[in-house]
Amino acid sequence: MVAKPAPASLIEYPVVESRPVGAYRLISFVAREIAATANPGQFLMVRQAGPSLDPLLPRPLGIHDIDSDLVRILIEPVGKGTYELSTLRVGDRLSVLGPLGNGFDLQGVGTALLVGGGIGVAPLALLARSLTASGRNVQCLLGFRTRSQAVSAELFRDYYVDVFTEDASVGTRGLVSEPLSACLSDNSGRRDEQAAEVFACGPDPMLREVARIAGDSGARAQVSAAAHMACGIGACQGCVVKTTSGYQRVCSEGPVFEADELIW
Amino acid sequence: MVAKPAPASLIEYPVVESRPVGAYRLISFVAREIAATANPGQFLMVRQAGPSLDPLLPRPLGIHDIDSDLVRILIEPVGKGTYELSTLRVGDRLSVLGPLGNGFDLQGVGTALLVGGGIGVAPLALLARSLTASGRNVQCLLGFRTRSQAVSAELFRDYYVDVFTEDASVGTRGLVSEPLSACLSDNSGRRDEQAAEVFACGPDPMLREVARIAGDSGARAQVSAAAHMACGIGACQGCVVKTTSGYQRVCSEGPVFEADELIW
Amino acid sequence: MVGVPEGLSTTLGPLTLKHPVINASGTFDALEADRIIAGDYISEFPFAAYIPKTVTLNPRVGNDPPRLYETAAGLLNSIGLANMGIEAFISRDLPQLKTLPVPLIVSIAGERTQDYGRCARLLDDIDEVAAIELNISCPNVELDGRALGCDPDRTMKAVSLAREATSKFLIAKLTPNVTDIVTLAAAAVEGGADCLSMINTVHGMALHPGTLKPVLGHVTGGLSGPAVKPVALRAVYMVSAALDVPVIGMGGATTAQDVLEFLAAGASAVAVGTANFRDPLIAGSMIQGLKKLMDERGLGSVEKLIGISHRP
Amino acid sequence: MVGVPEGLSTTLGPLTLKHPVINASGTFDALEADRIIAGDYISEFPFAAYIPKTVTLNPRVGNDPPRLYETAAGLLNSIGLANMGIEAFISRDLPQLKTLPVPLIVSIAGERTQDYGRCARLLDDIDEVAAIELNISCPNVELDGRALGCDPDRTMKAVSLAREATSKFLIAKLTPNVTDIVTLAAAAVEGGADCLSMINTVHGMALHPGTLKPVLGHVTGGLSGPAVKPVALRAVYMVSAALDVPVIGMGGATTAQDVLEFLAAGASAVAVGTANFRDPLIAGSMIQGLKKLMDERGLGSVEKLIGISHRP
Ligand SMILES: Cc1cc2nc3c(=O)[nH]c(=O)nc-3n(C[C@H](O)[C@H](O)[C@H](O)COP(=O)(O)OP(=O)(O)OC[C@H]3O[C@@H](n4cnc5c(N)ncnc54)[C@H](O)[C@@H]3O)c2cc1C
Ligand SMILES: Cc1cc2nc3c(=O)[nH]c(=O)nc-3n(C[C@H](O)[C@H](O)[C@H](O)COP(=O)(O)OP(=O)(O)OC[C@H]3O[C@@H](n4cnc5c(N)ncnc54)[C@H](O)[C@@H]3O)c2cc1C
Ligand SMILES: Cc1cc2nc3c(=O)[nH]c(=O)nc-3n(C[C@H](O)[C@H](O)[C@H](O)COP(=O)(O)O)c2cc1C
Ligand SMILES: Cc1cc2nc3c(=O)[nH]c(=O)nc-3n(C[C@H](O)[C@H](O)[C@H](O)COP(=O)(O)O)c2cc1C
Ligand code: FES
Ligand code: FES
Repeated sequence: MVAKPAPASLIEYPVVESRPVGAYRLISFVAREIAATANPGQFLMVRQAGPSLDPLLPRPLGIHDIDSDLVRILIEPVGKGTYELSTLRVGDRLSVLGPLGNGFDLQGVGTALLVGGGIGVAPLALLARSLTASGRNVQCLLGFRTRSQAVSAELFRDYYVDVFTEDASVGTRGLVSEPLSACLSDNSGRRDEQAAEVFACGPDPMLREVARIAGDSGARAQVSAAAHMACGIGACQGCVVKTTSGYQRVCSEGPVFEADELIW
Repeated sequence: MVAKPAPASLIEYPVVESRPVGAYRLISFVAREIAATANPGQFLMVRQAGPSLDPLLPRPLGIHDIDSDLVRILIEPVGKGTYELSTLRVGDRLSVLGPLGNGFDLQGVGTALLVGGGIGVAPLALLARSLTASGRNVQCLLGFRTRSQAVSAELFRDYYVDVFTEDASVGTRGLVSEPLSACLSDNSGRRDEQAAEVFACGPDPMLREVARIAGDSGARAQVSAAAHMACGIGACQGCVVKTTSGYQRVCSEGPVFEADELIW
Repeated sequence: MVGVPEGLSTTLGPLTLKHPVINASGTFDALEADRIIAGDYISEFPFAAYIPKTVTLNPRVGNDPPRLYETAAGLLNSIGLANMGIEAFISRDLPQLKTLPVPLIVSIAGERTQDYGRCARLLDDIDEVAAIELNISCPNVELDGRALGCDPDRTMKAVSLAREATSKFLIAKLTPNVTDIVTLAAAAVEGGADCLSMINTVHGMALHPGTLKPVLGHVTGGLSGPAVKPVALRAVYMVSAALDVPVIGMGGATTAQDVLEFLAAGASAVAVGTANFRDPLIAGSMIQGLKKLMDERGLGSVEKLIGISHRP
Repeated sequence: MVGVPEGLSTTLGPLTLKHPVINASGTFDALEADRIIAGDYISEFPFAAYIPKTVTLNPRVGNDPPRLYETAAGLLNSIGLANMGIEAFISRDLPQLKTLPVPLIVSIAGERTQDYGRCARLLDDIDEVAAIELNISCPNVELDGRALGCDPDRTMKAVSLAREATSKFLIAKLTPNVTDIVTLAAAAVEGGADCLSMINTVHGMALHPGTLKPVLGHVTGGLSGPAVKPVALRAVYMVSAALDVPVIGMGGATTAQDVLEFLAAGASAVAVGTANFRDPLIAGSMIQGLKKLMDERGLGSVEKLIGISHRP
């Protein structure tokens, strides 16, 4: 979607910061190359460096944020790979391949509605930073299941944020889809330069809703899709999602797709 | 060989000390039960606590030394299991089953010749401590391939020690077998209470030599044998060595055997 | 056996198990555990049934050492069915096992096909023996027993000889080292097996990292542990879909989640082998963990869980 | 390809390789690597030969996702031979691969037996194609291709159709999912294979930890990675002892030590698959590491290492 991404490299980095953010863990490392070249929405293949063969493969993680040379990732432990990564502490070593994939297209100028669900908020921080830097109006709608997940909303304190939780423990009760409809209601039919544009990352059901709502209002929506990966670099054909042009690899054609190209 | 050992238990312990000793690593943890009940020559089944399945199984390690509640192990990294254990630092957690197996029989009264080869010196420190405490005359003959292994002789500084290295980098050039012959030369034929007794742990070729020399001089020799283990508790039949009474399990009938019962 | 949570009971034909976790033959020795580990391993036995190591008609010393080698998330063994022989087992071990509070399943293997009948007959009138497992799948013996489990006709023959010799509940233990395990499973059932257990170990070998010669004295061995869990789950899934007998699943089960998965794939009980070596107290934590997982996810009972992966 | 240490060269029939490490089909894409990773993946290609992903006569979209799942020290996949078809491969990819400084081995699979002949014929007059690998062992297609590799007669037939169609060096890739791999290996050689490669993936499956339904869209898949290394080493050891053709070993090779072991077991070259996903630059470090290990242990040359585990 954007200009040909910068080449990826595989490098070991020591963790320089590791702290819990509610249910998630924020880990930082100094990676000048990645920091200088990564586009919002691109991802990294990350594993703990070392000889242990369990976990075997790196896991795809979005680039959460960049602060001069510091690259940040935000991890939700859901299985053995993410569990292990979330136990890493300062001084432990990461093996990182990236930046990878095609990030968000930032060429629009209208209001940017950033919709994040759960750990899907991870890549939105860098996105919000970039969009804001280029002078765009950024509004974040972040939805979570629980209070401990919603703690991560603090990572967006520099932006305009509305938080929603299913149990009403933080912010407004409910899903992000309703407020998104409201935000797009005055957009109806417009798809010109000034039109509001949606950028979304989260669980499949949320993305499907986002695609439907954006479709109904005619707004452009770019969504970051997820899939199990092995190589992360287009070699294994393993990470495909169904699109209007057949199976496409999340790691190579994605992870960001036009919402109306994905077939749910 | 000795009184029925105390029951073993499986417990997680944090590492409280971890330091290199030349090519080896010394790791300590506080384990009152083990400290109170273990006999010299008994072993522990040790792995890093946690869910990673590689390495999969604990490794047998001798109890190197005991200092009130502190239990010490000495590790030579030779493969993936010992490599991983030797990377553990203070605060990391060990899963430990033990004490296991039959240790050395300490009922004699004559001079004790402790013969260690390489990492085989590990269990001899606790043995030397016990023998000395019971008033026996202890003499250690420690052989190593290299200088960095021989650094571990410093762990025996409280005892009478002769060091031998194959490359003459430390102590006397050569194997421990020659000095052992010399020590036993005036023992010829005696196997009464006052006779010198050999306690050995090291690589198979060394143990075979020790058995031969002790046999020639009629001295009793107890040797700690090694084998790949899985269970450590007599269940799998995996750790057998050939003895005059057929295959015997190192973990259950051993690890300490009478030298003249082993068939090489 | 104290403190087994509710909702965990399961059945294997006439046997009722308090929970679905049993031991795999050759990997847990109740008498040794009781002797060595603190606690009472007989009257508070952690498994829901006990299967001692396979016995054969005559004693066997087993294969030349080394007999064990750890591989990536797996274990290679070539024990070679070292055992005291069925008569010594009956006279020496069985009396000590009588006080076990759980069903006793005796595993037998034949060095010749007819041994299956002879061994089964020796066990037939022993009340304490709740069931017999026919190990027709040990990769570590150079005898009939090895090829047997790879050949449908001979599998059927061995099982039917045992069937004729006993009315006890008969379990046939299958090898994964075949082109199509369902064919072998069907042959065992046709021979009269009431139940199928799977998998025995997967053929494999390792070289000594230094010498580059085969590390096992027997050259090749059997692979077990988490490495083979995908192979085992598939076997259970395929066989339980094709045949209508209870299945005992095993191969790499190490966590409560693994137990859940074997049940879902179609197993009525799950045997734990190599994981006992990682942690000899693992059975207890698996059972508590299983209950916790079931509660968290609103999975009512083990009985309802069995085979749910097949249902849409 | 700069800086390949000496003493590492090996041969596969008429092909000379600068070192023994090649890629396994379906696990490394030279064109994508060149596009995505910093560095020049064409003119400084790390492997000693290049095998692109298997192509079939007609394009295939592949299986329903999910297609991947990590298991203990292993990877399950059910890609289903997604590929653009042999004609598109010849017209689109081949021209770009012509500048590769290493031999190109094209992997083909048939949806029907006769496809092996037709695909081989299409490649026969293309100079850049140094050899053809017949994938008769993909577990992820519901077509002839699957059963084929498990049946000696059909294996022989498929190989001989390809043999008639081309004079190129012919490699048959074997599945481990059979009772006796040596029988299949012999059938392939009888059909005219010049070389055997093994192993393709091992049948397996996984359940989704949450839903307890099969996690792969295709339900079952093929297991690869370190978990299967013992299975692969045994296959190489048995086949290389029984037959007199060069063997390409693969299955879990991840370190230089693994390469050493496959060579010692009897392989003339070693293919790296899943390990590329762990580290796409792994080939380079394996080659440097191999040289280091050989020097440390005084192992003269790769040629002398091949098969040493069989010698006393
Ligand atoms: C492009 C991209 C970017 C991503 N960015 C991020 C990111 O920034 N941060 C982040 O944390 N993740 C991110 N992910 C997701 C992350 O890659 C996966 O969560 C991870 O690969 C899972 O690996 P695992 O070993 O932890 O889980 P696995 O063991 O592989 O678990 C498999 C799946 O099962 C599910 N699962 C596990 N246990 C349960 C259970 N008890 N109940 C129900 N389901 C269960 C999990 O959802 C998981 O998806 C991203 C994914 C992609 C493709
Ligand atoms: C009763 C008993 C007590 C023991 N006490 C101690 C102790 O106190 N301290 C201690 O450190 N060890 C001790 N050992 C030995 C220790 O258990 C083994 O070294 C360990 O189990 C090996 O496991 P690993 O995973 O590290 O090696 P593996 O990966 O299993 O390696 C297998 C074997 O290959 C050999 N090997 C590996 N790499 C090479 C190579 N490049 N060249 C040649 N050979 C190679 C090693 O010697 C090793 O034995 C004891 C063993 C027993 C039975
Ligand atoms: C050391 C060892 C010994 C075994 N002995 C036997 C045996 O005597 N009889 C038998 O039927 N299976 C035997 N097995 C196979 C196990 O019962 C089980 O089928 C296999 O190991 C797979 O389960 P796991 O991965 O949980 O270990 C043995 C396995 C191991 C590792
Ligand atoms: C994702 C994936 C895709 C594969 N695709 C192919 C293929 O197209 N053709 C083929 O012959 N083998 C294919 N294989 C099998 C590998 O080439 C190799 O035989 C197997 O993975 C064992 O080696 P490894 O453990 O090093 O991966 C594939 C394996 C994986 C993991
Ligand atoms: S992860 Fe391999 S193609 Fe995308
Ligand atoms: S290690 Fe299992 S019997 Fe000794």
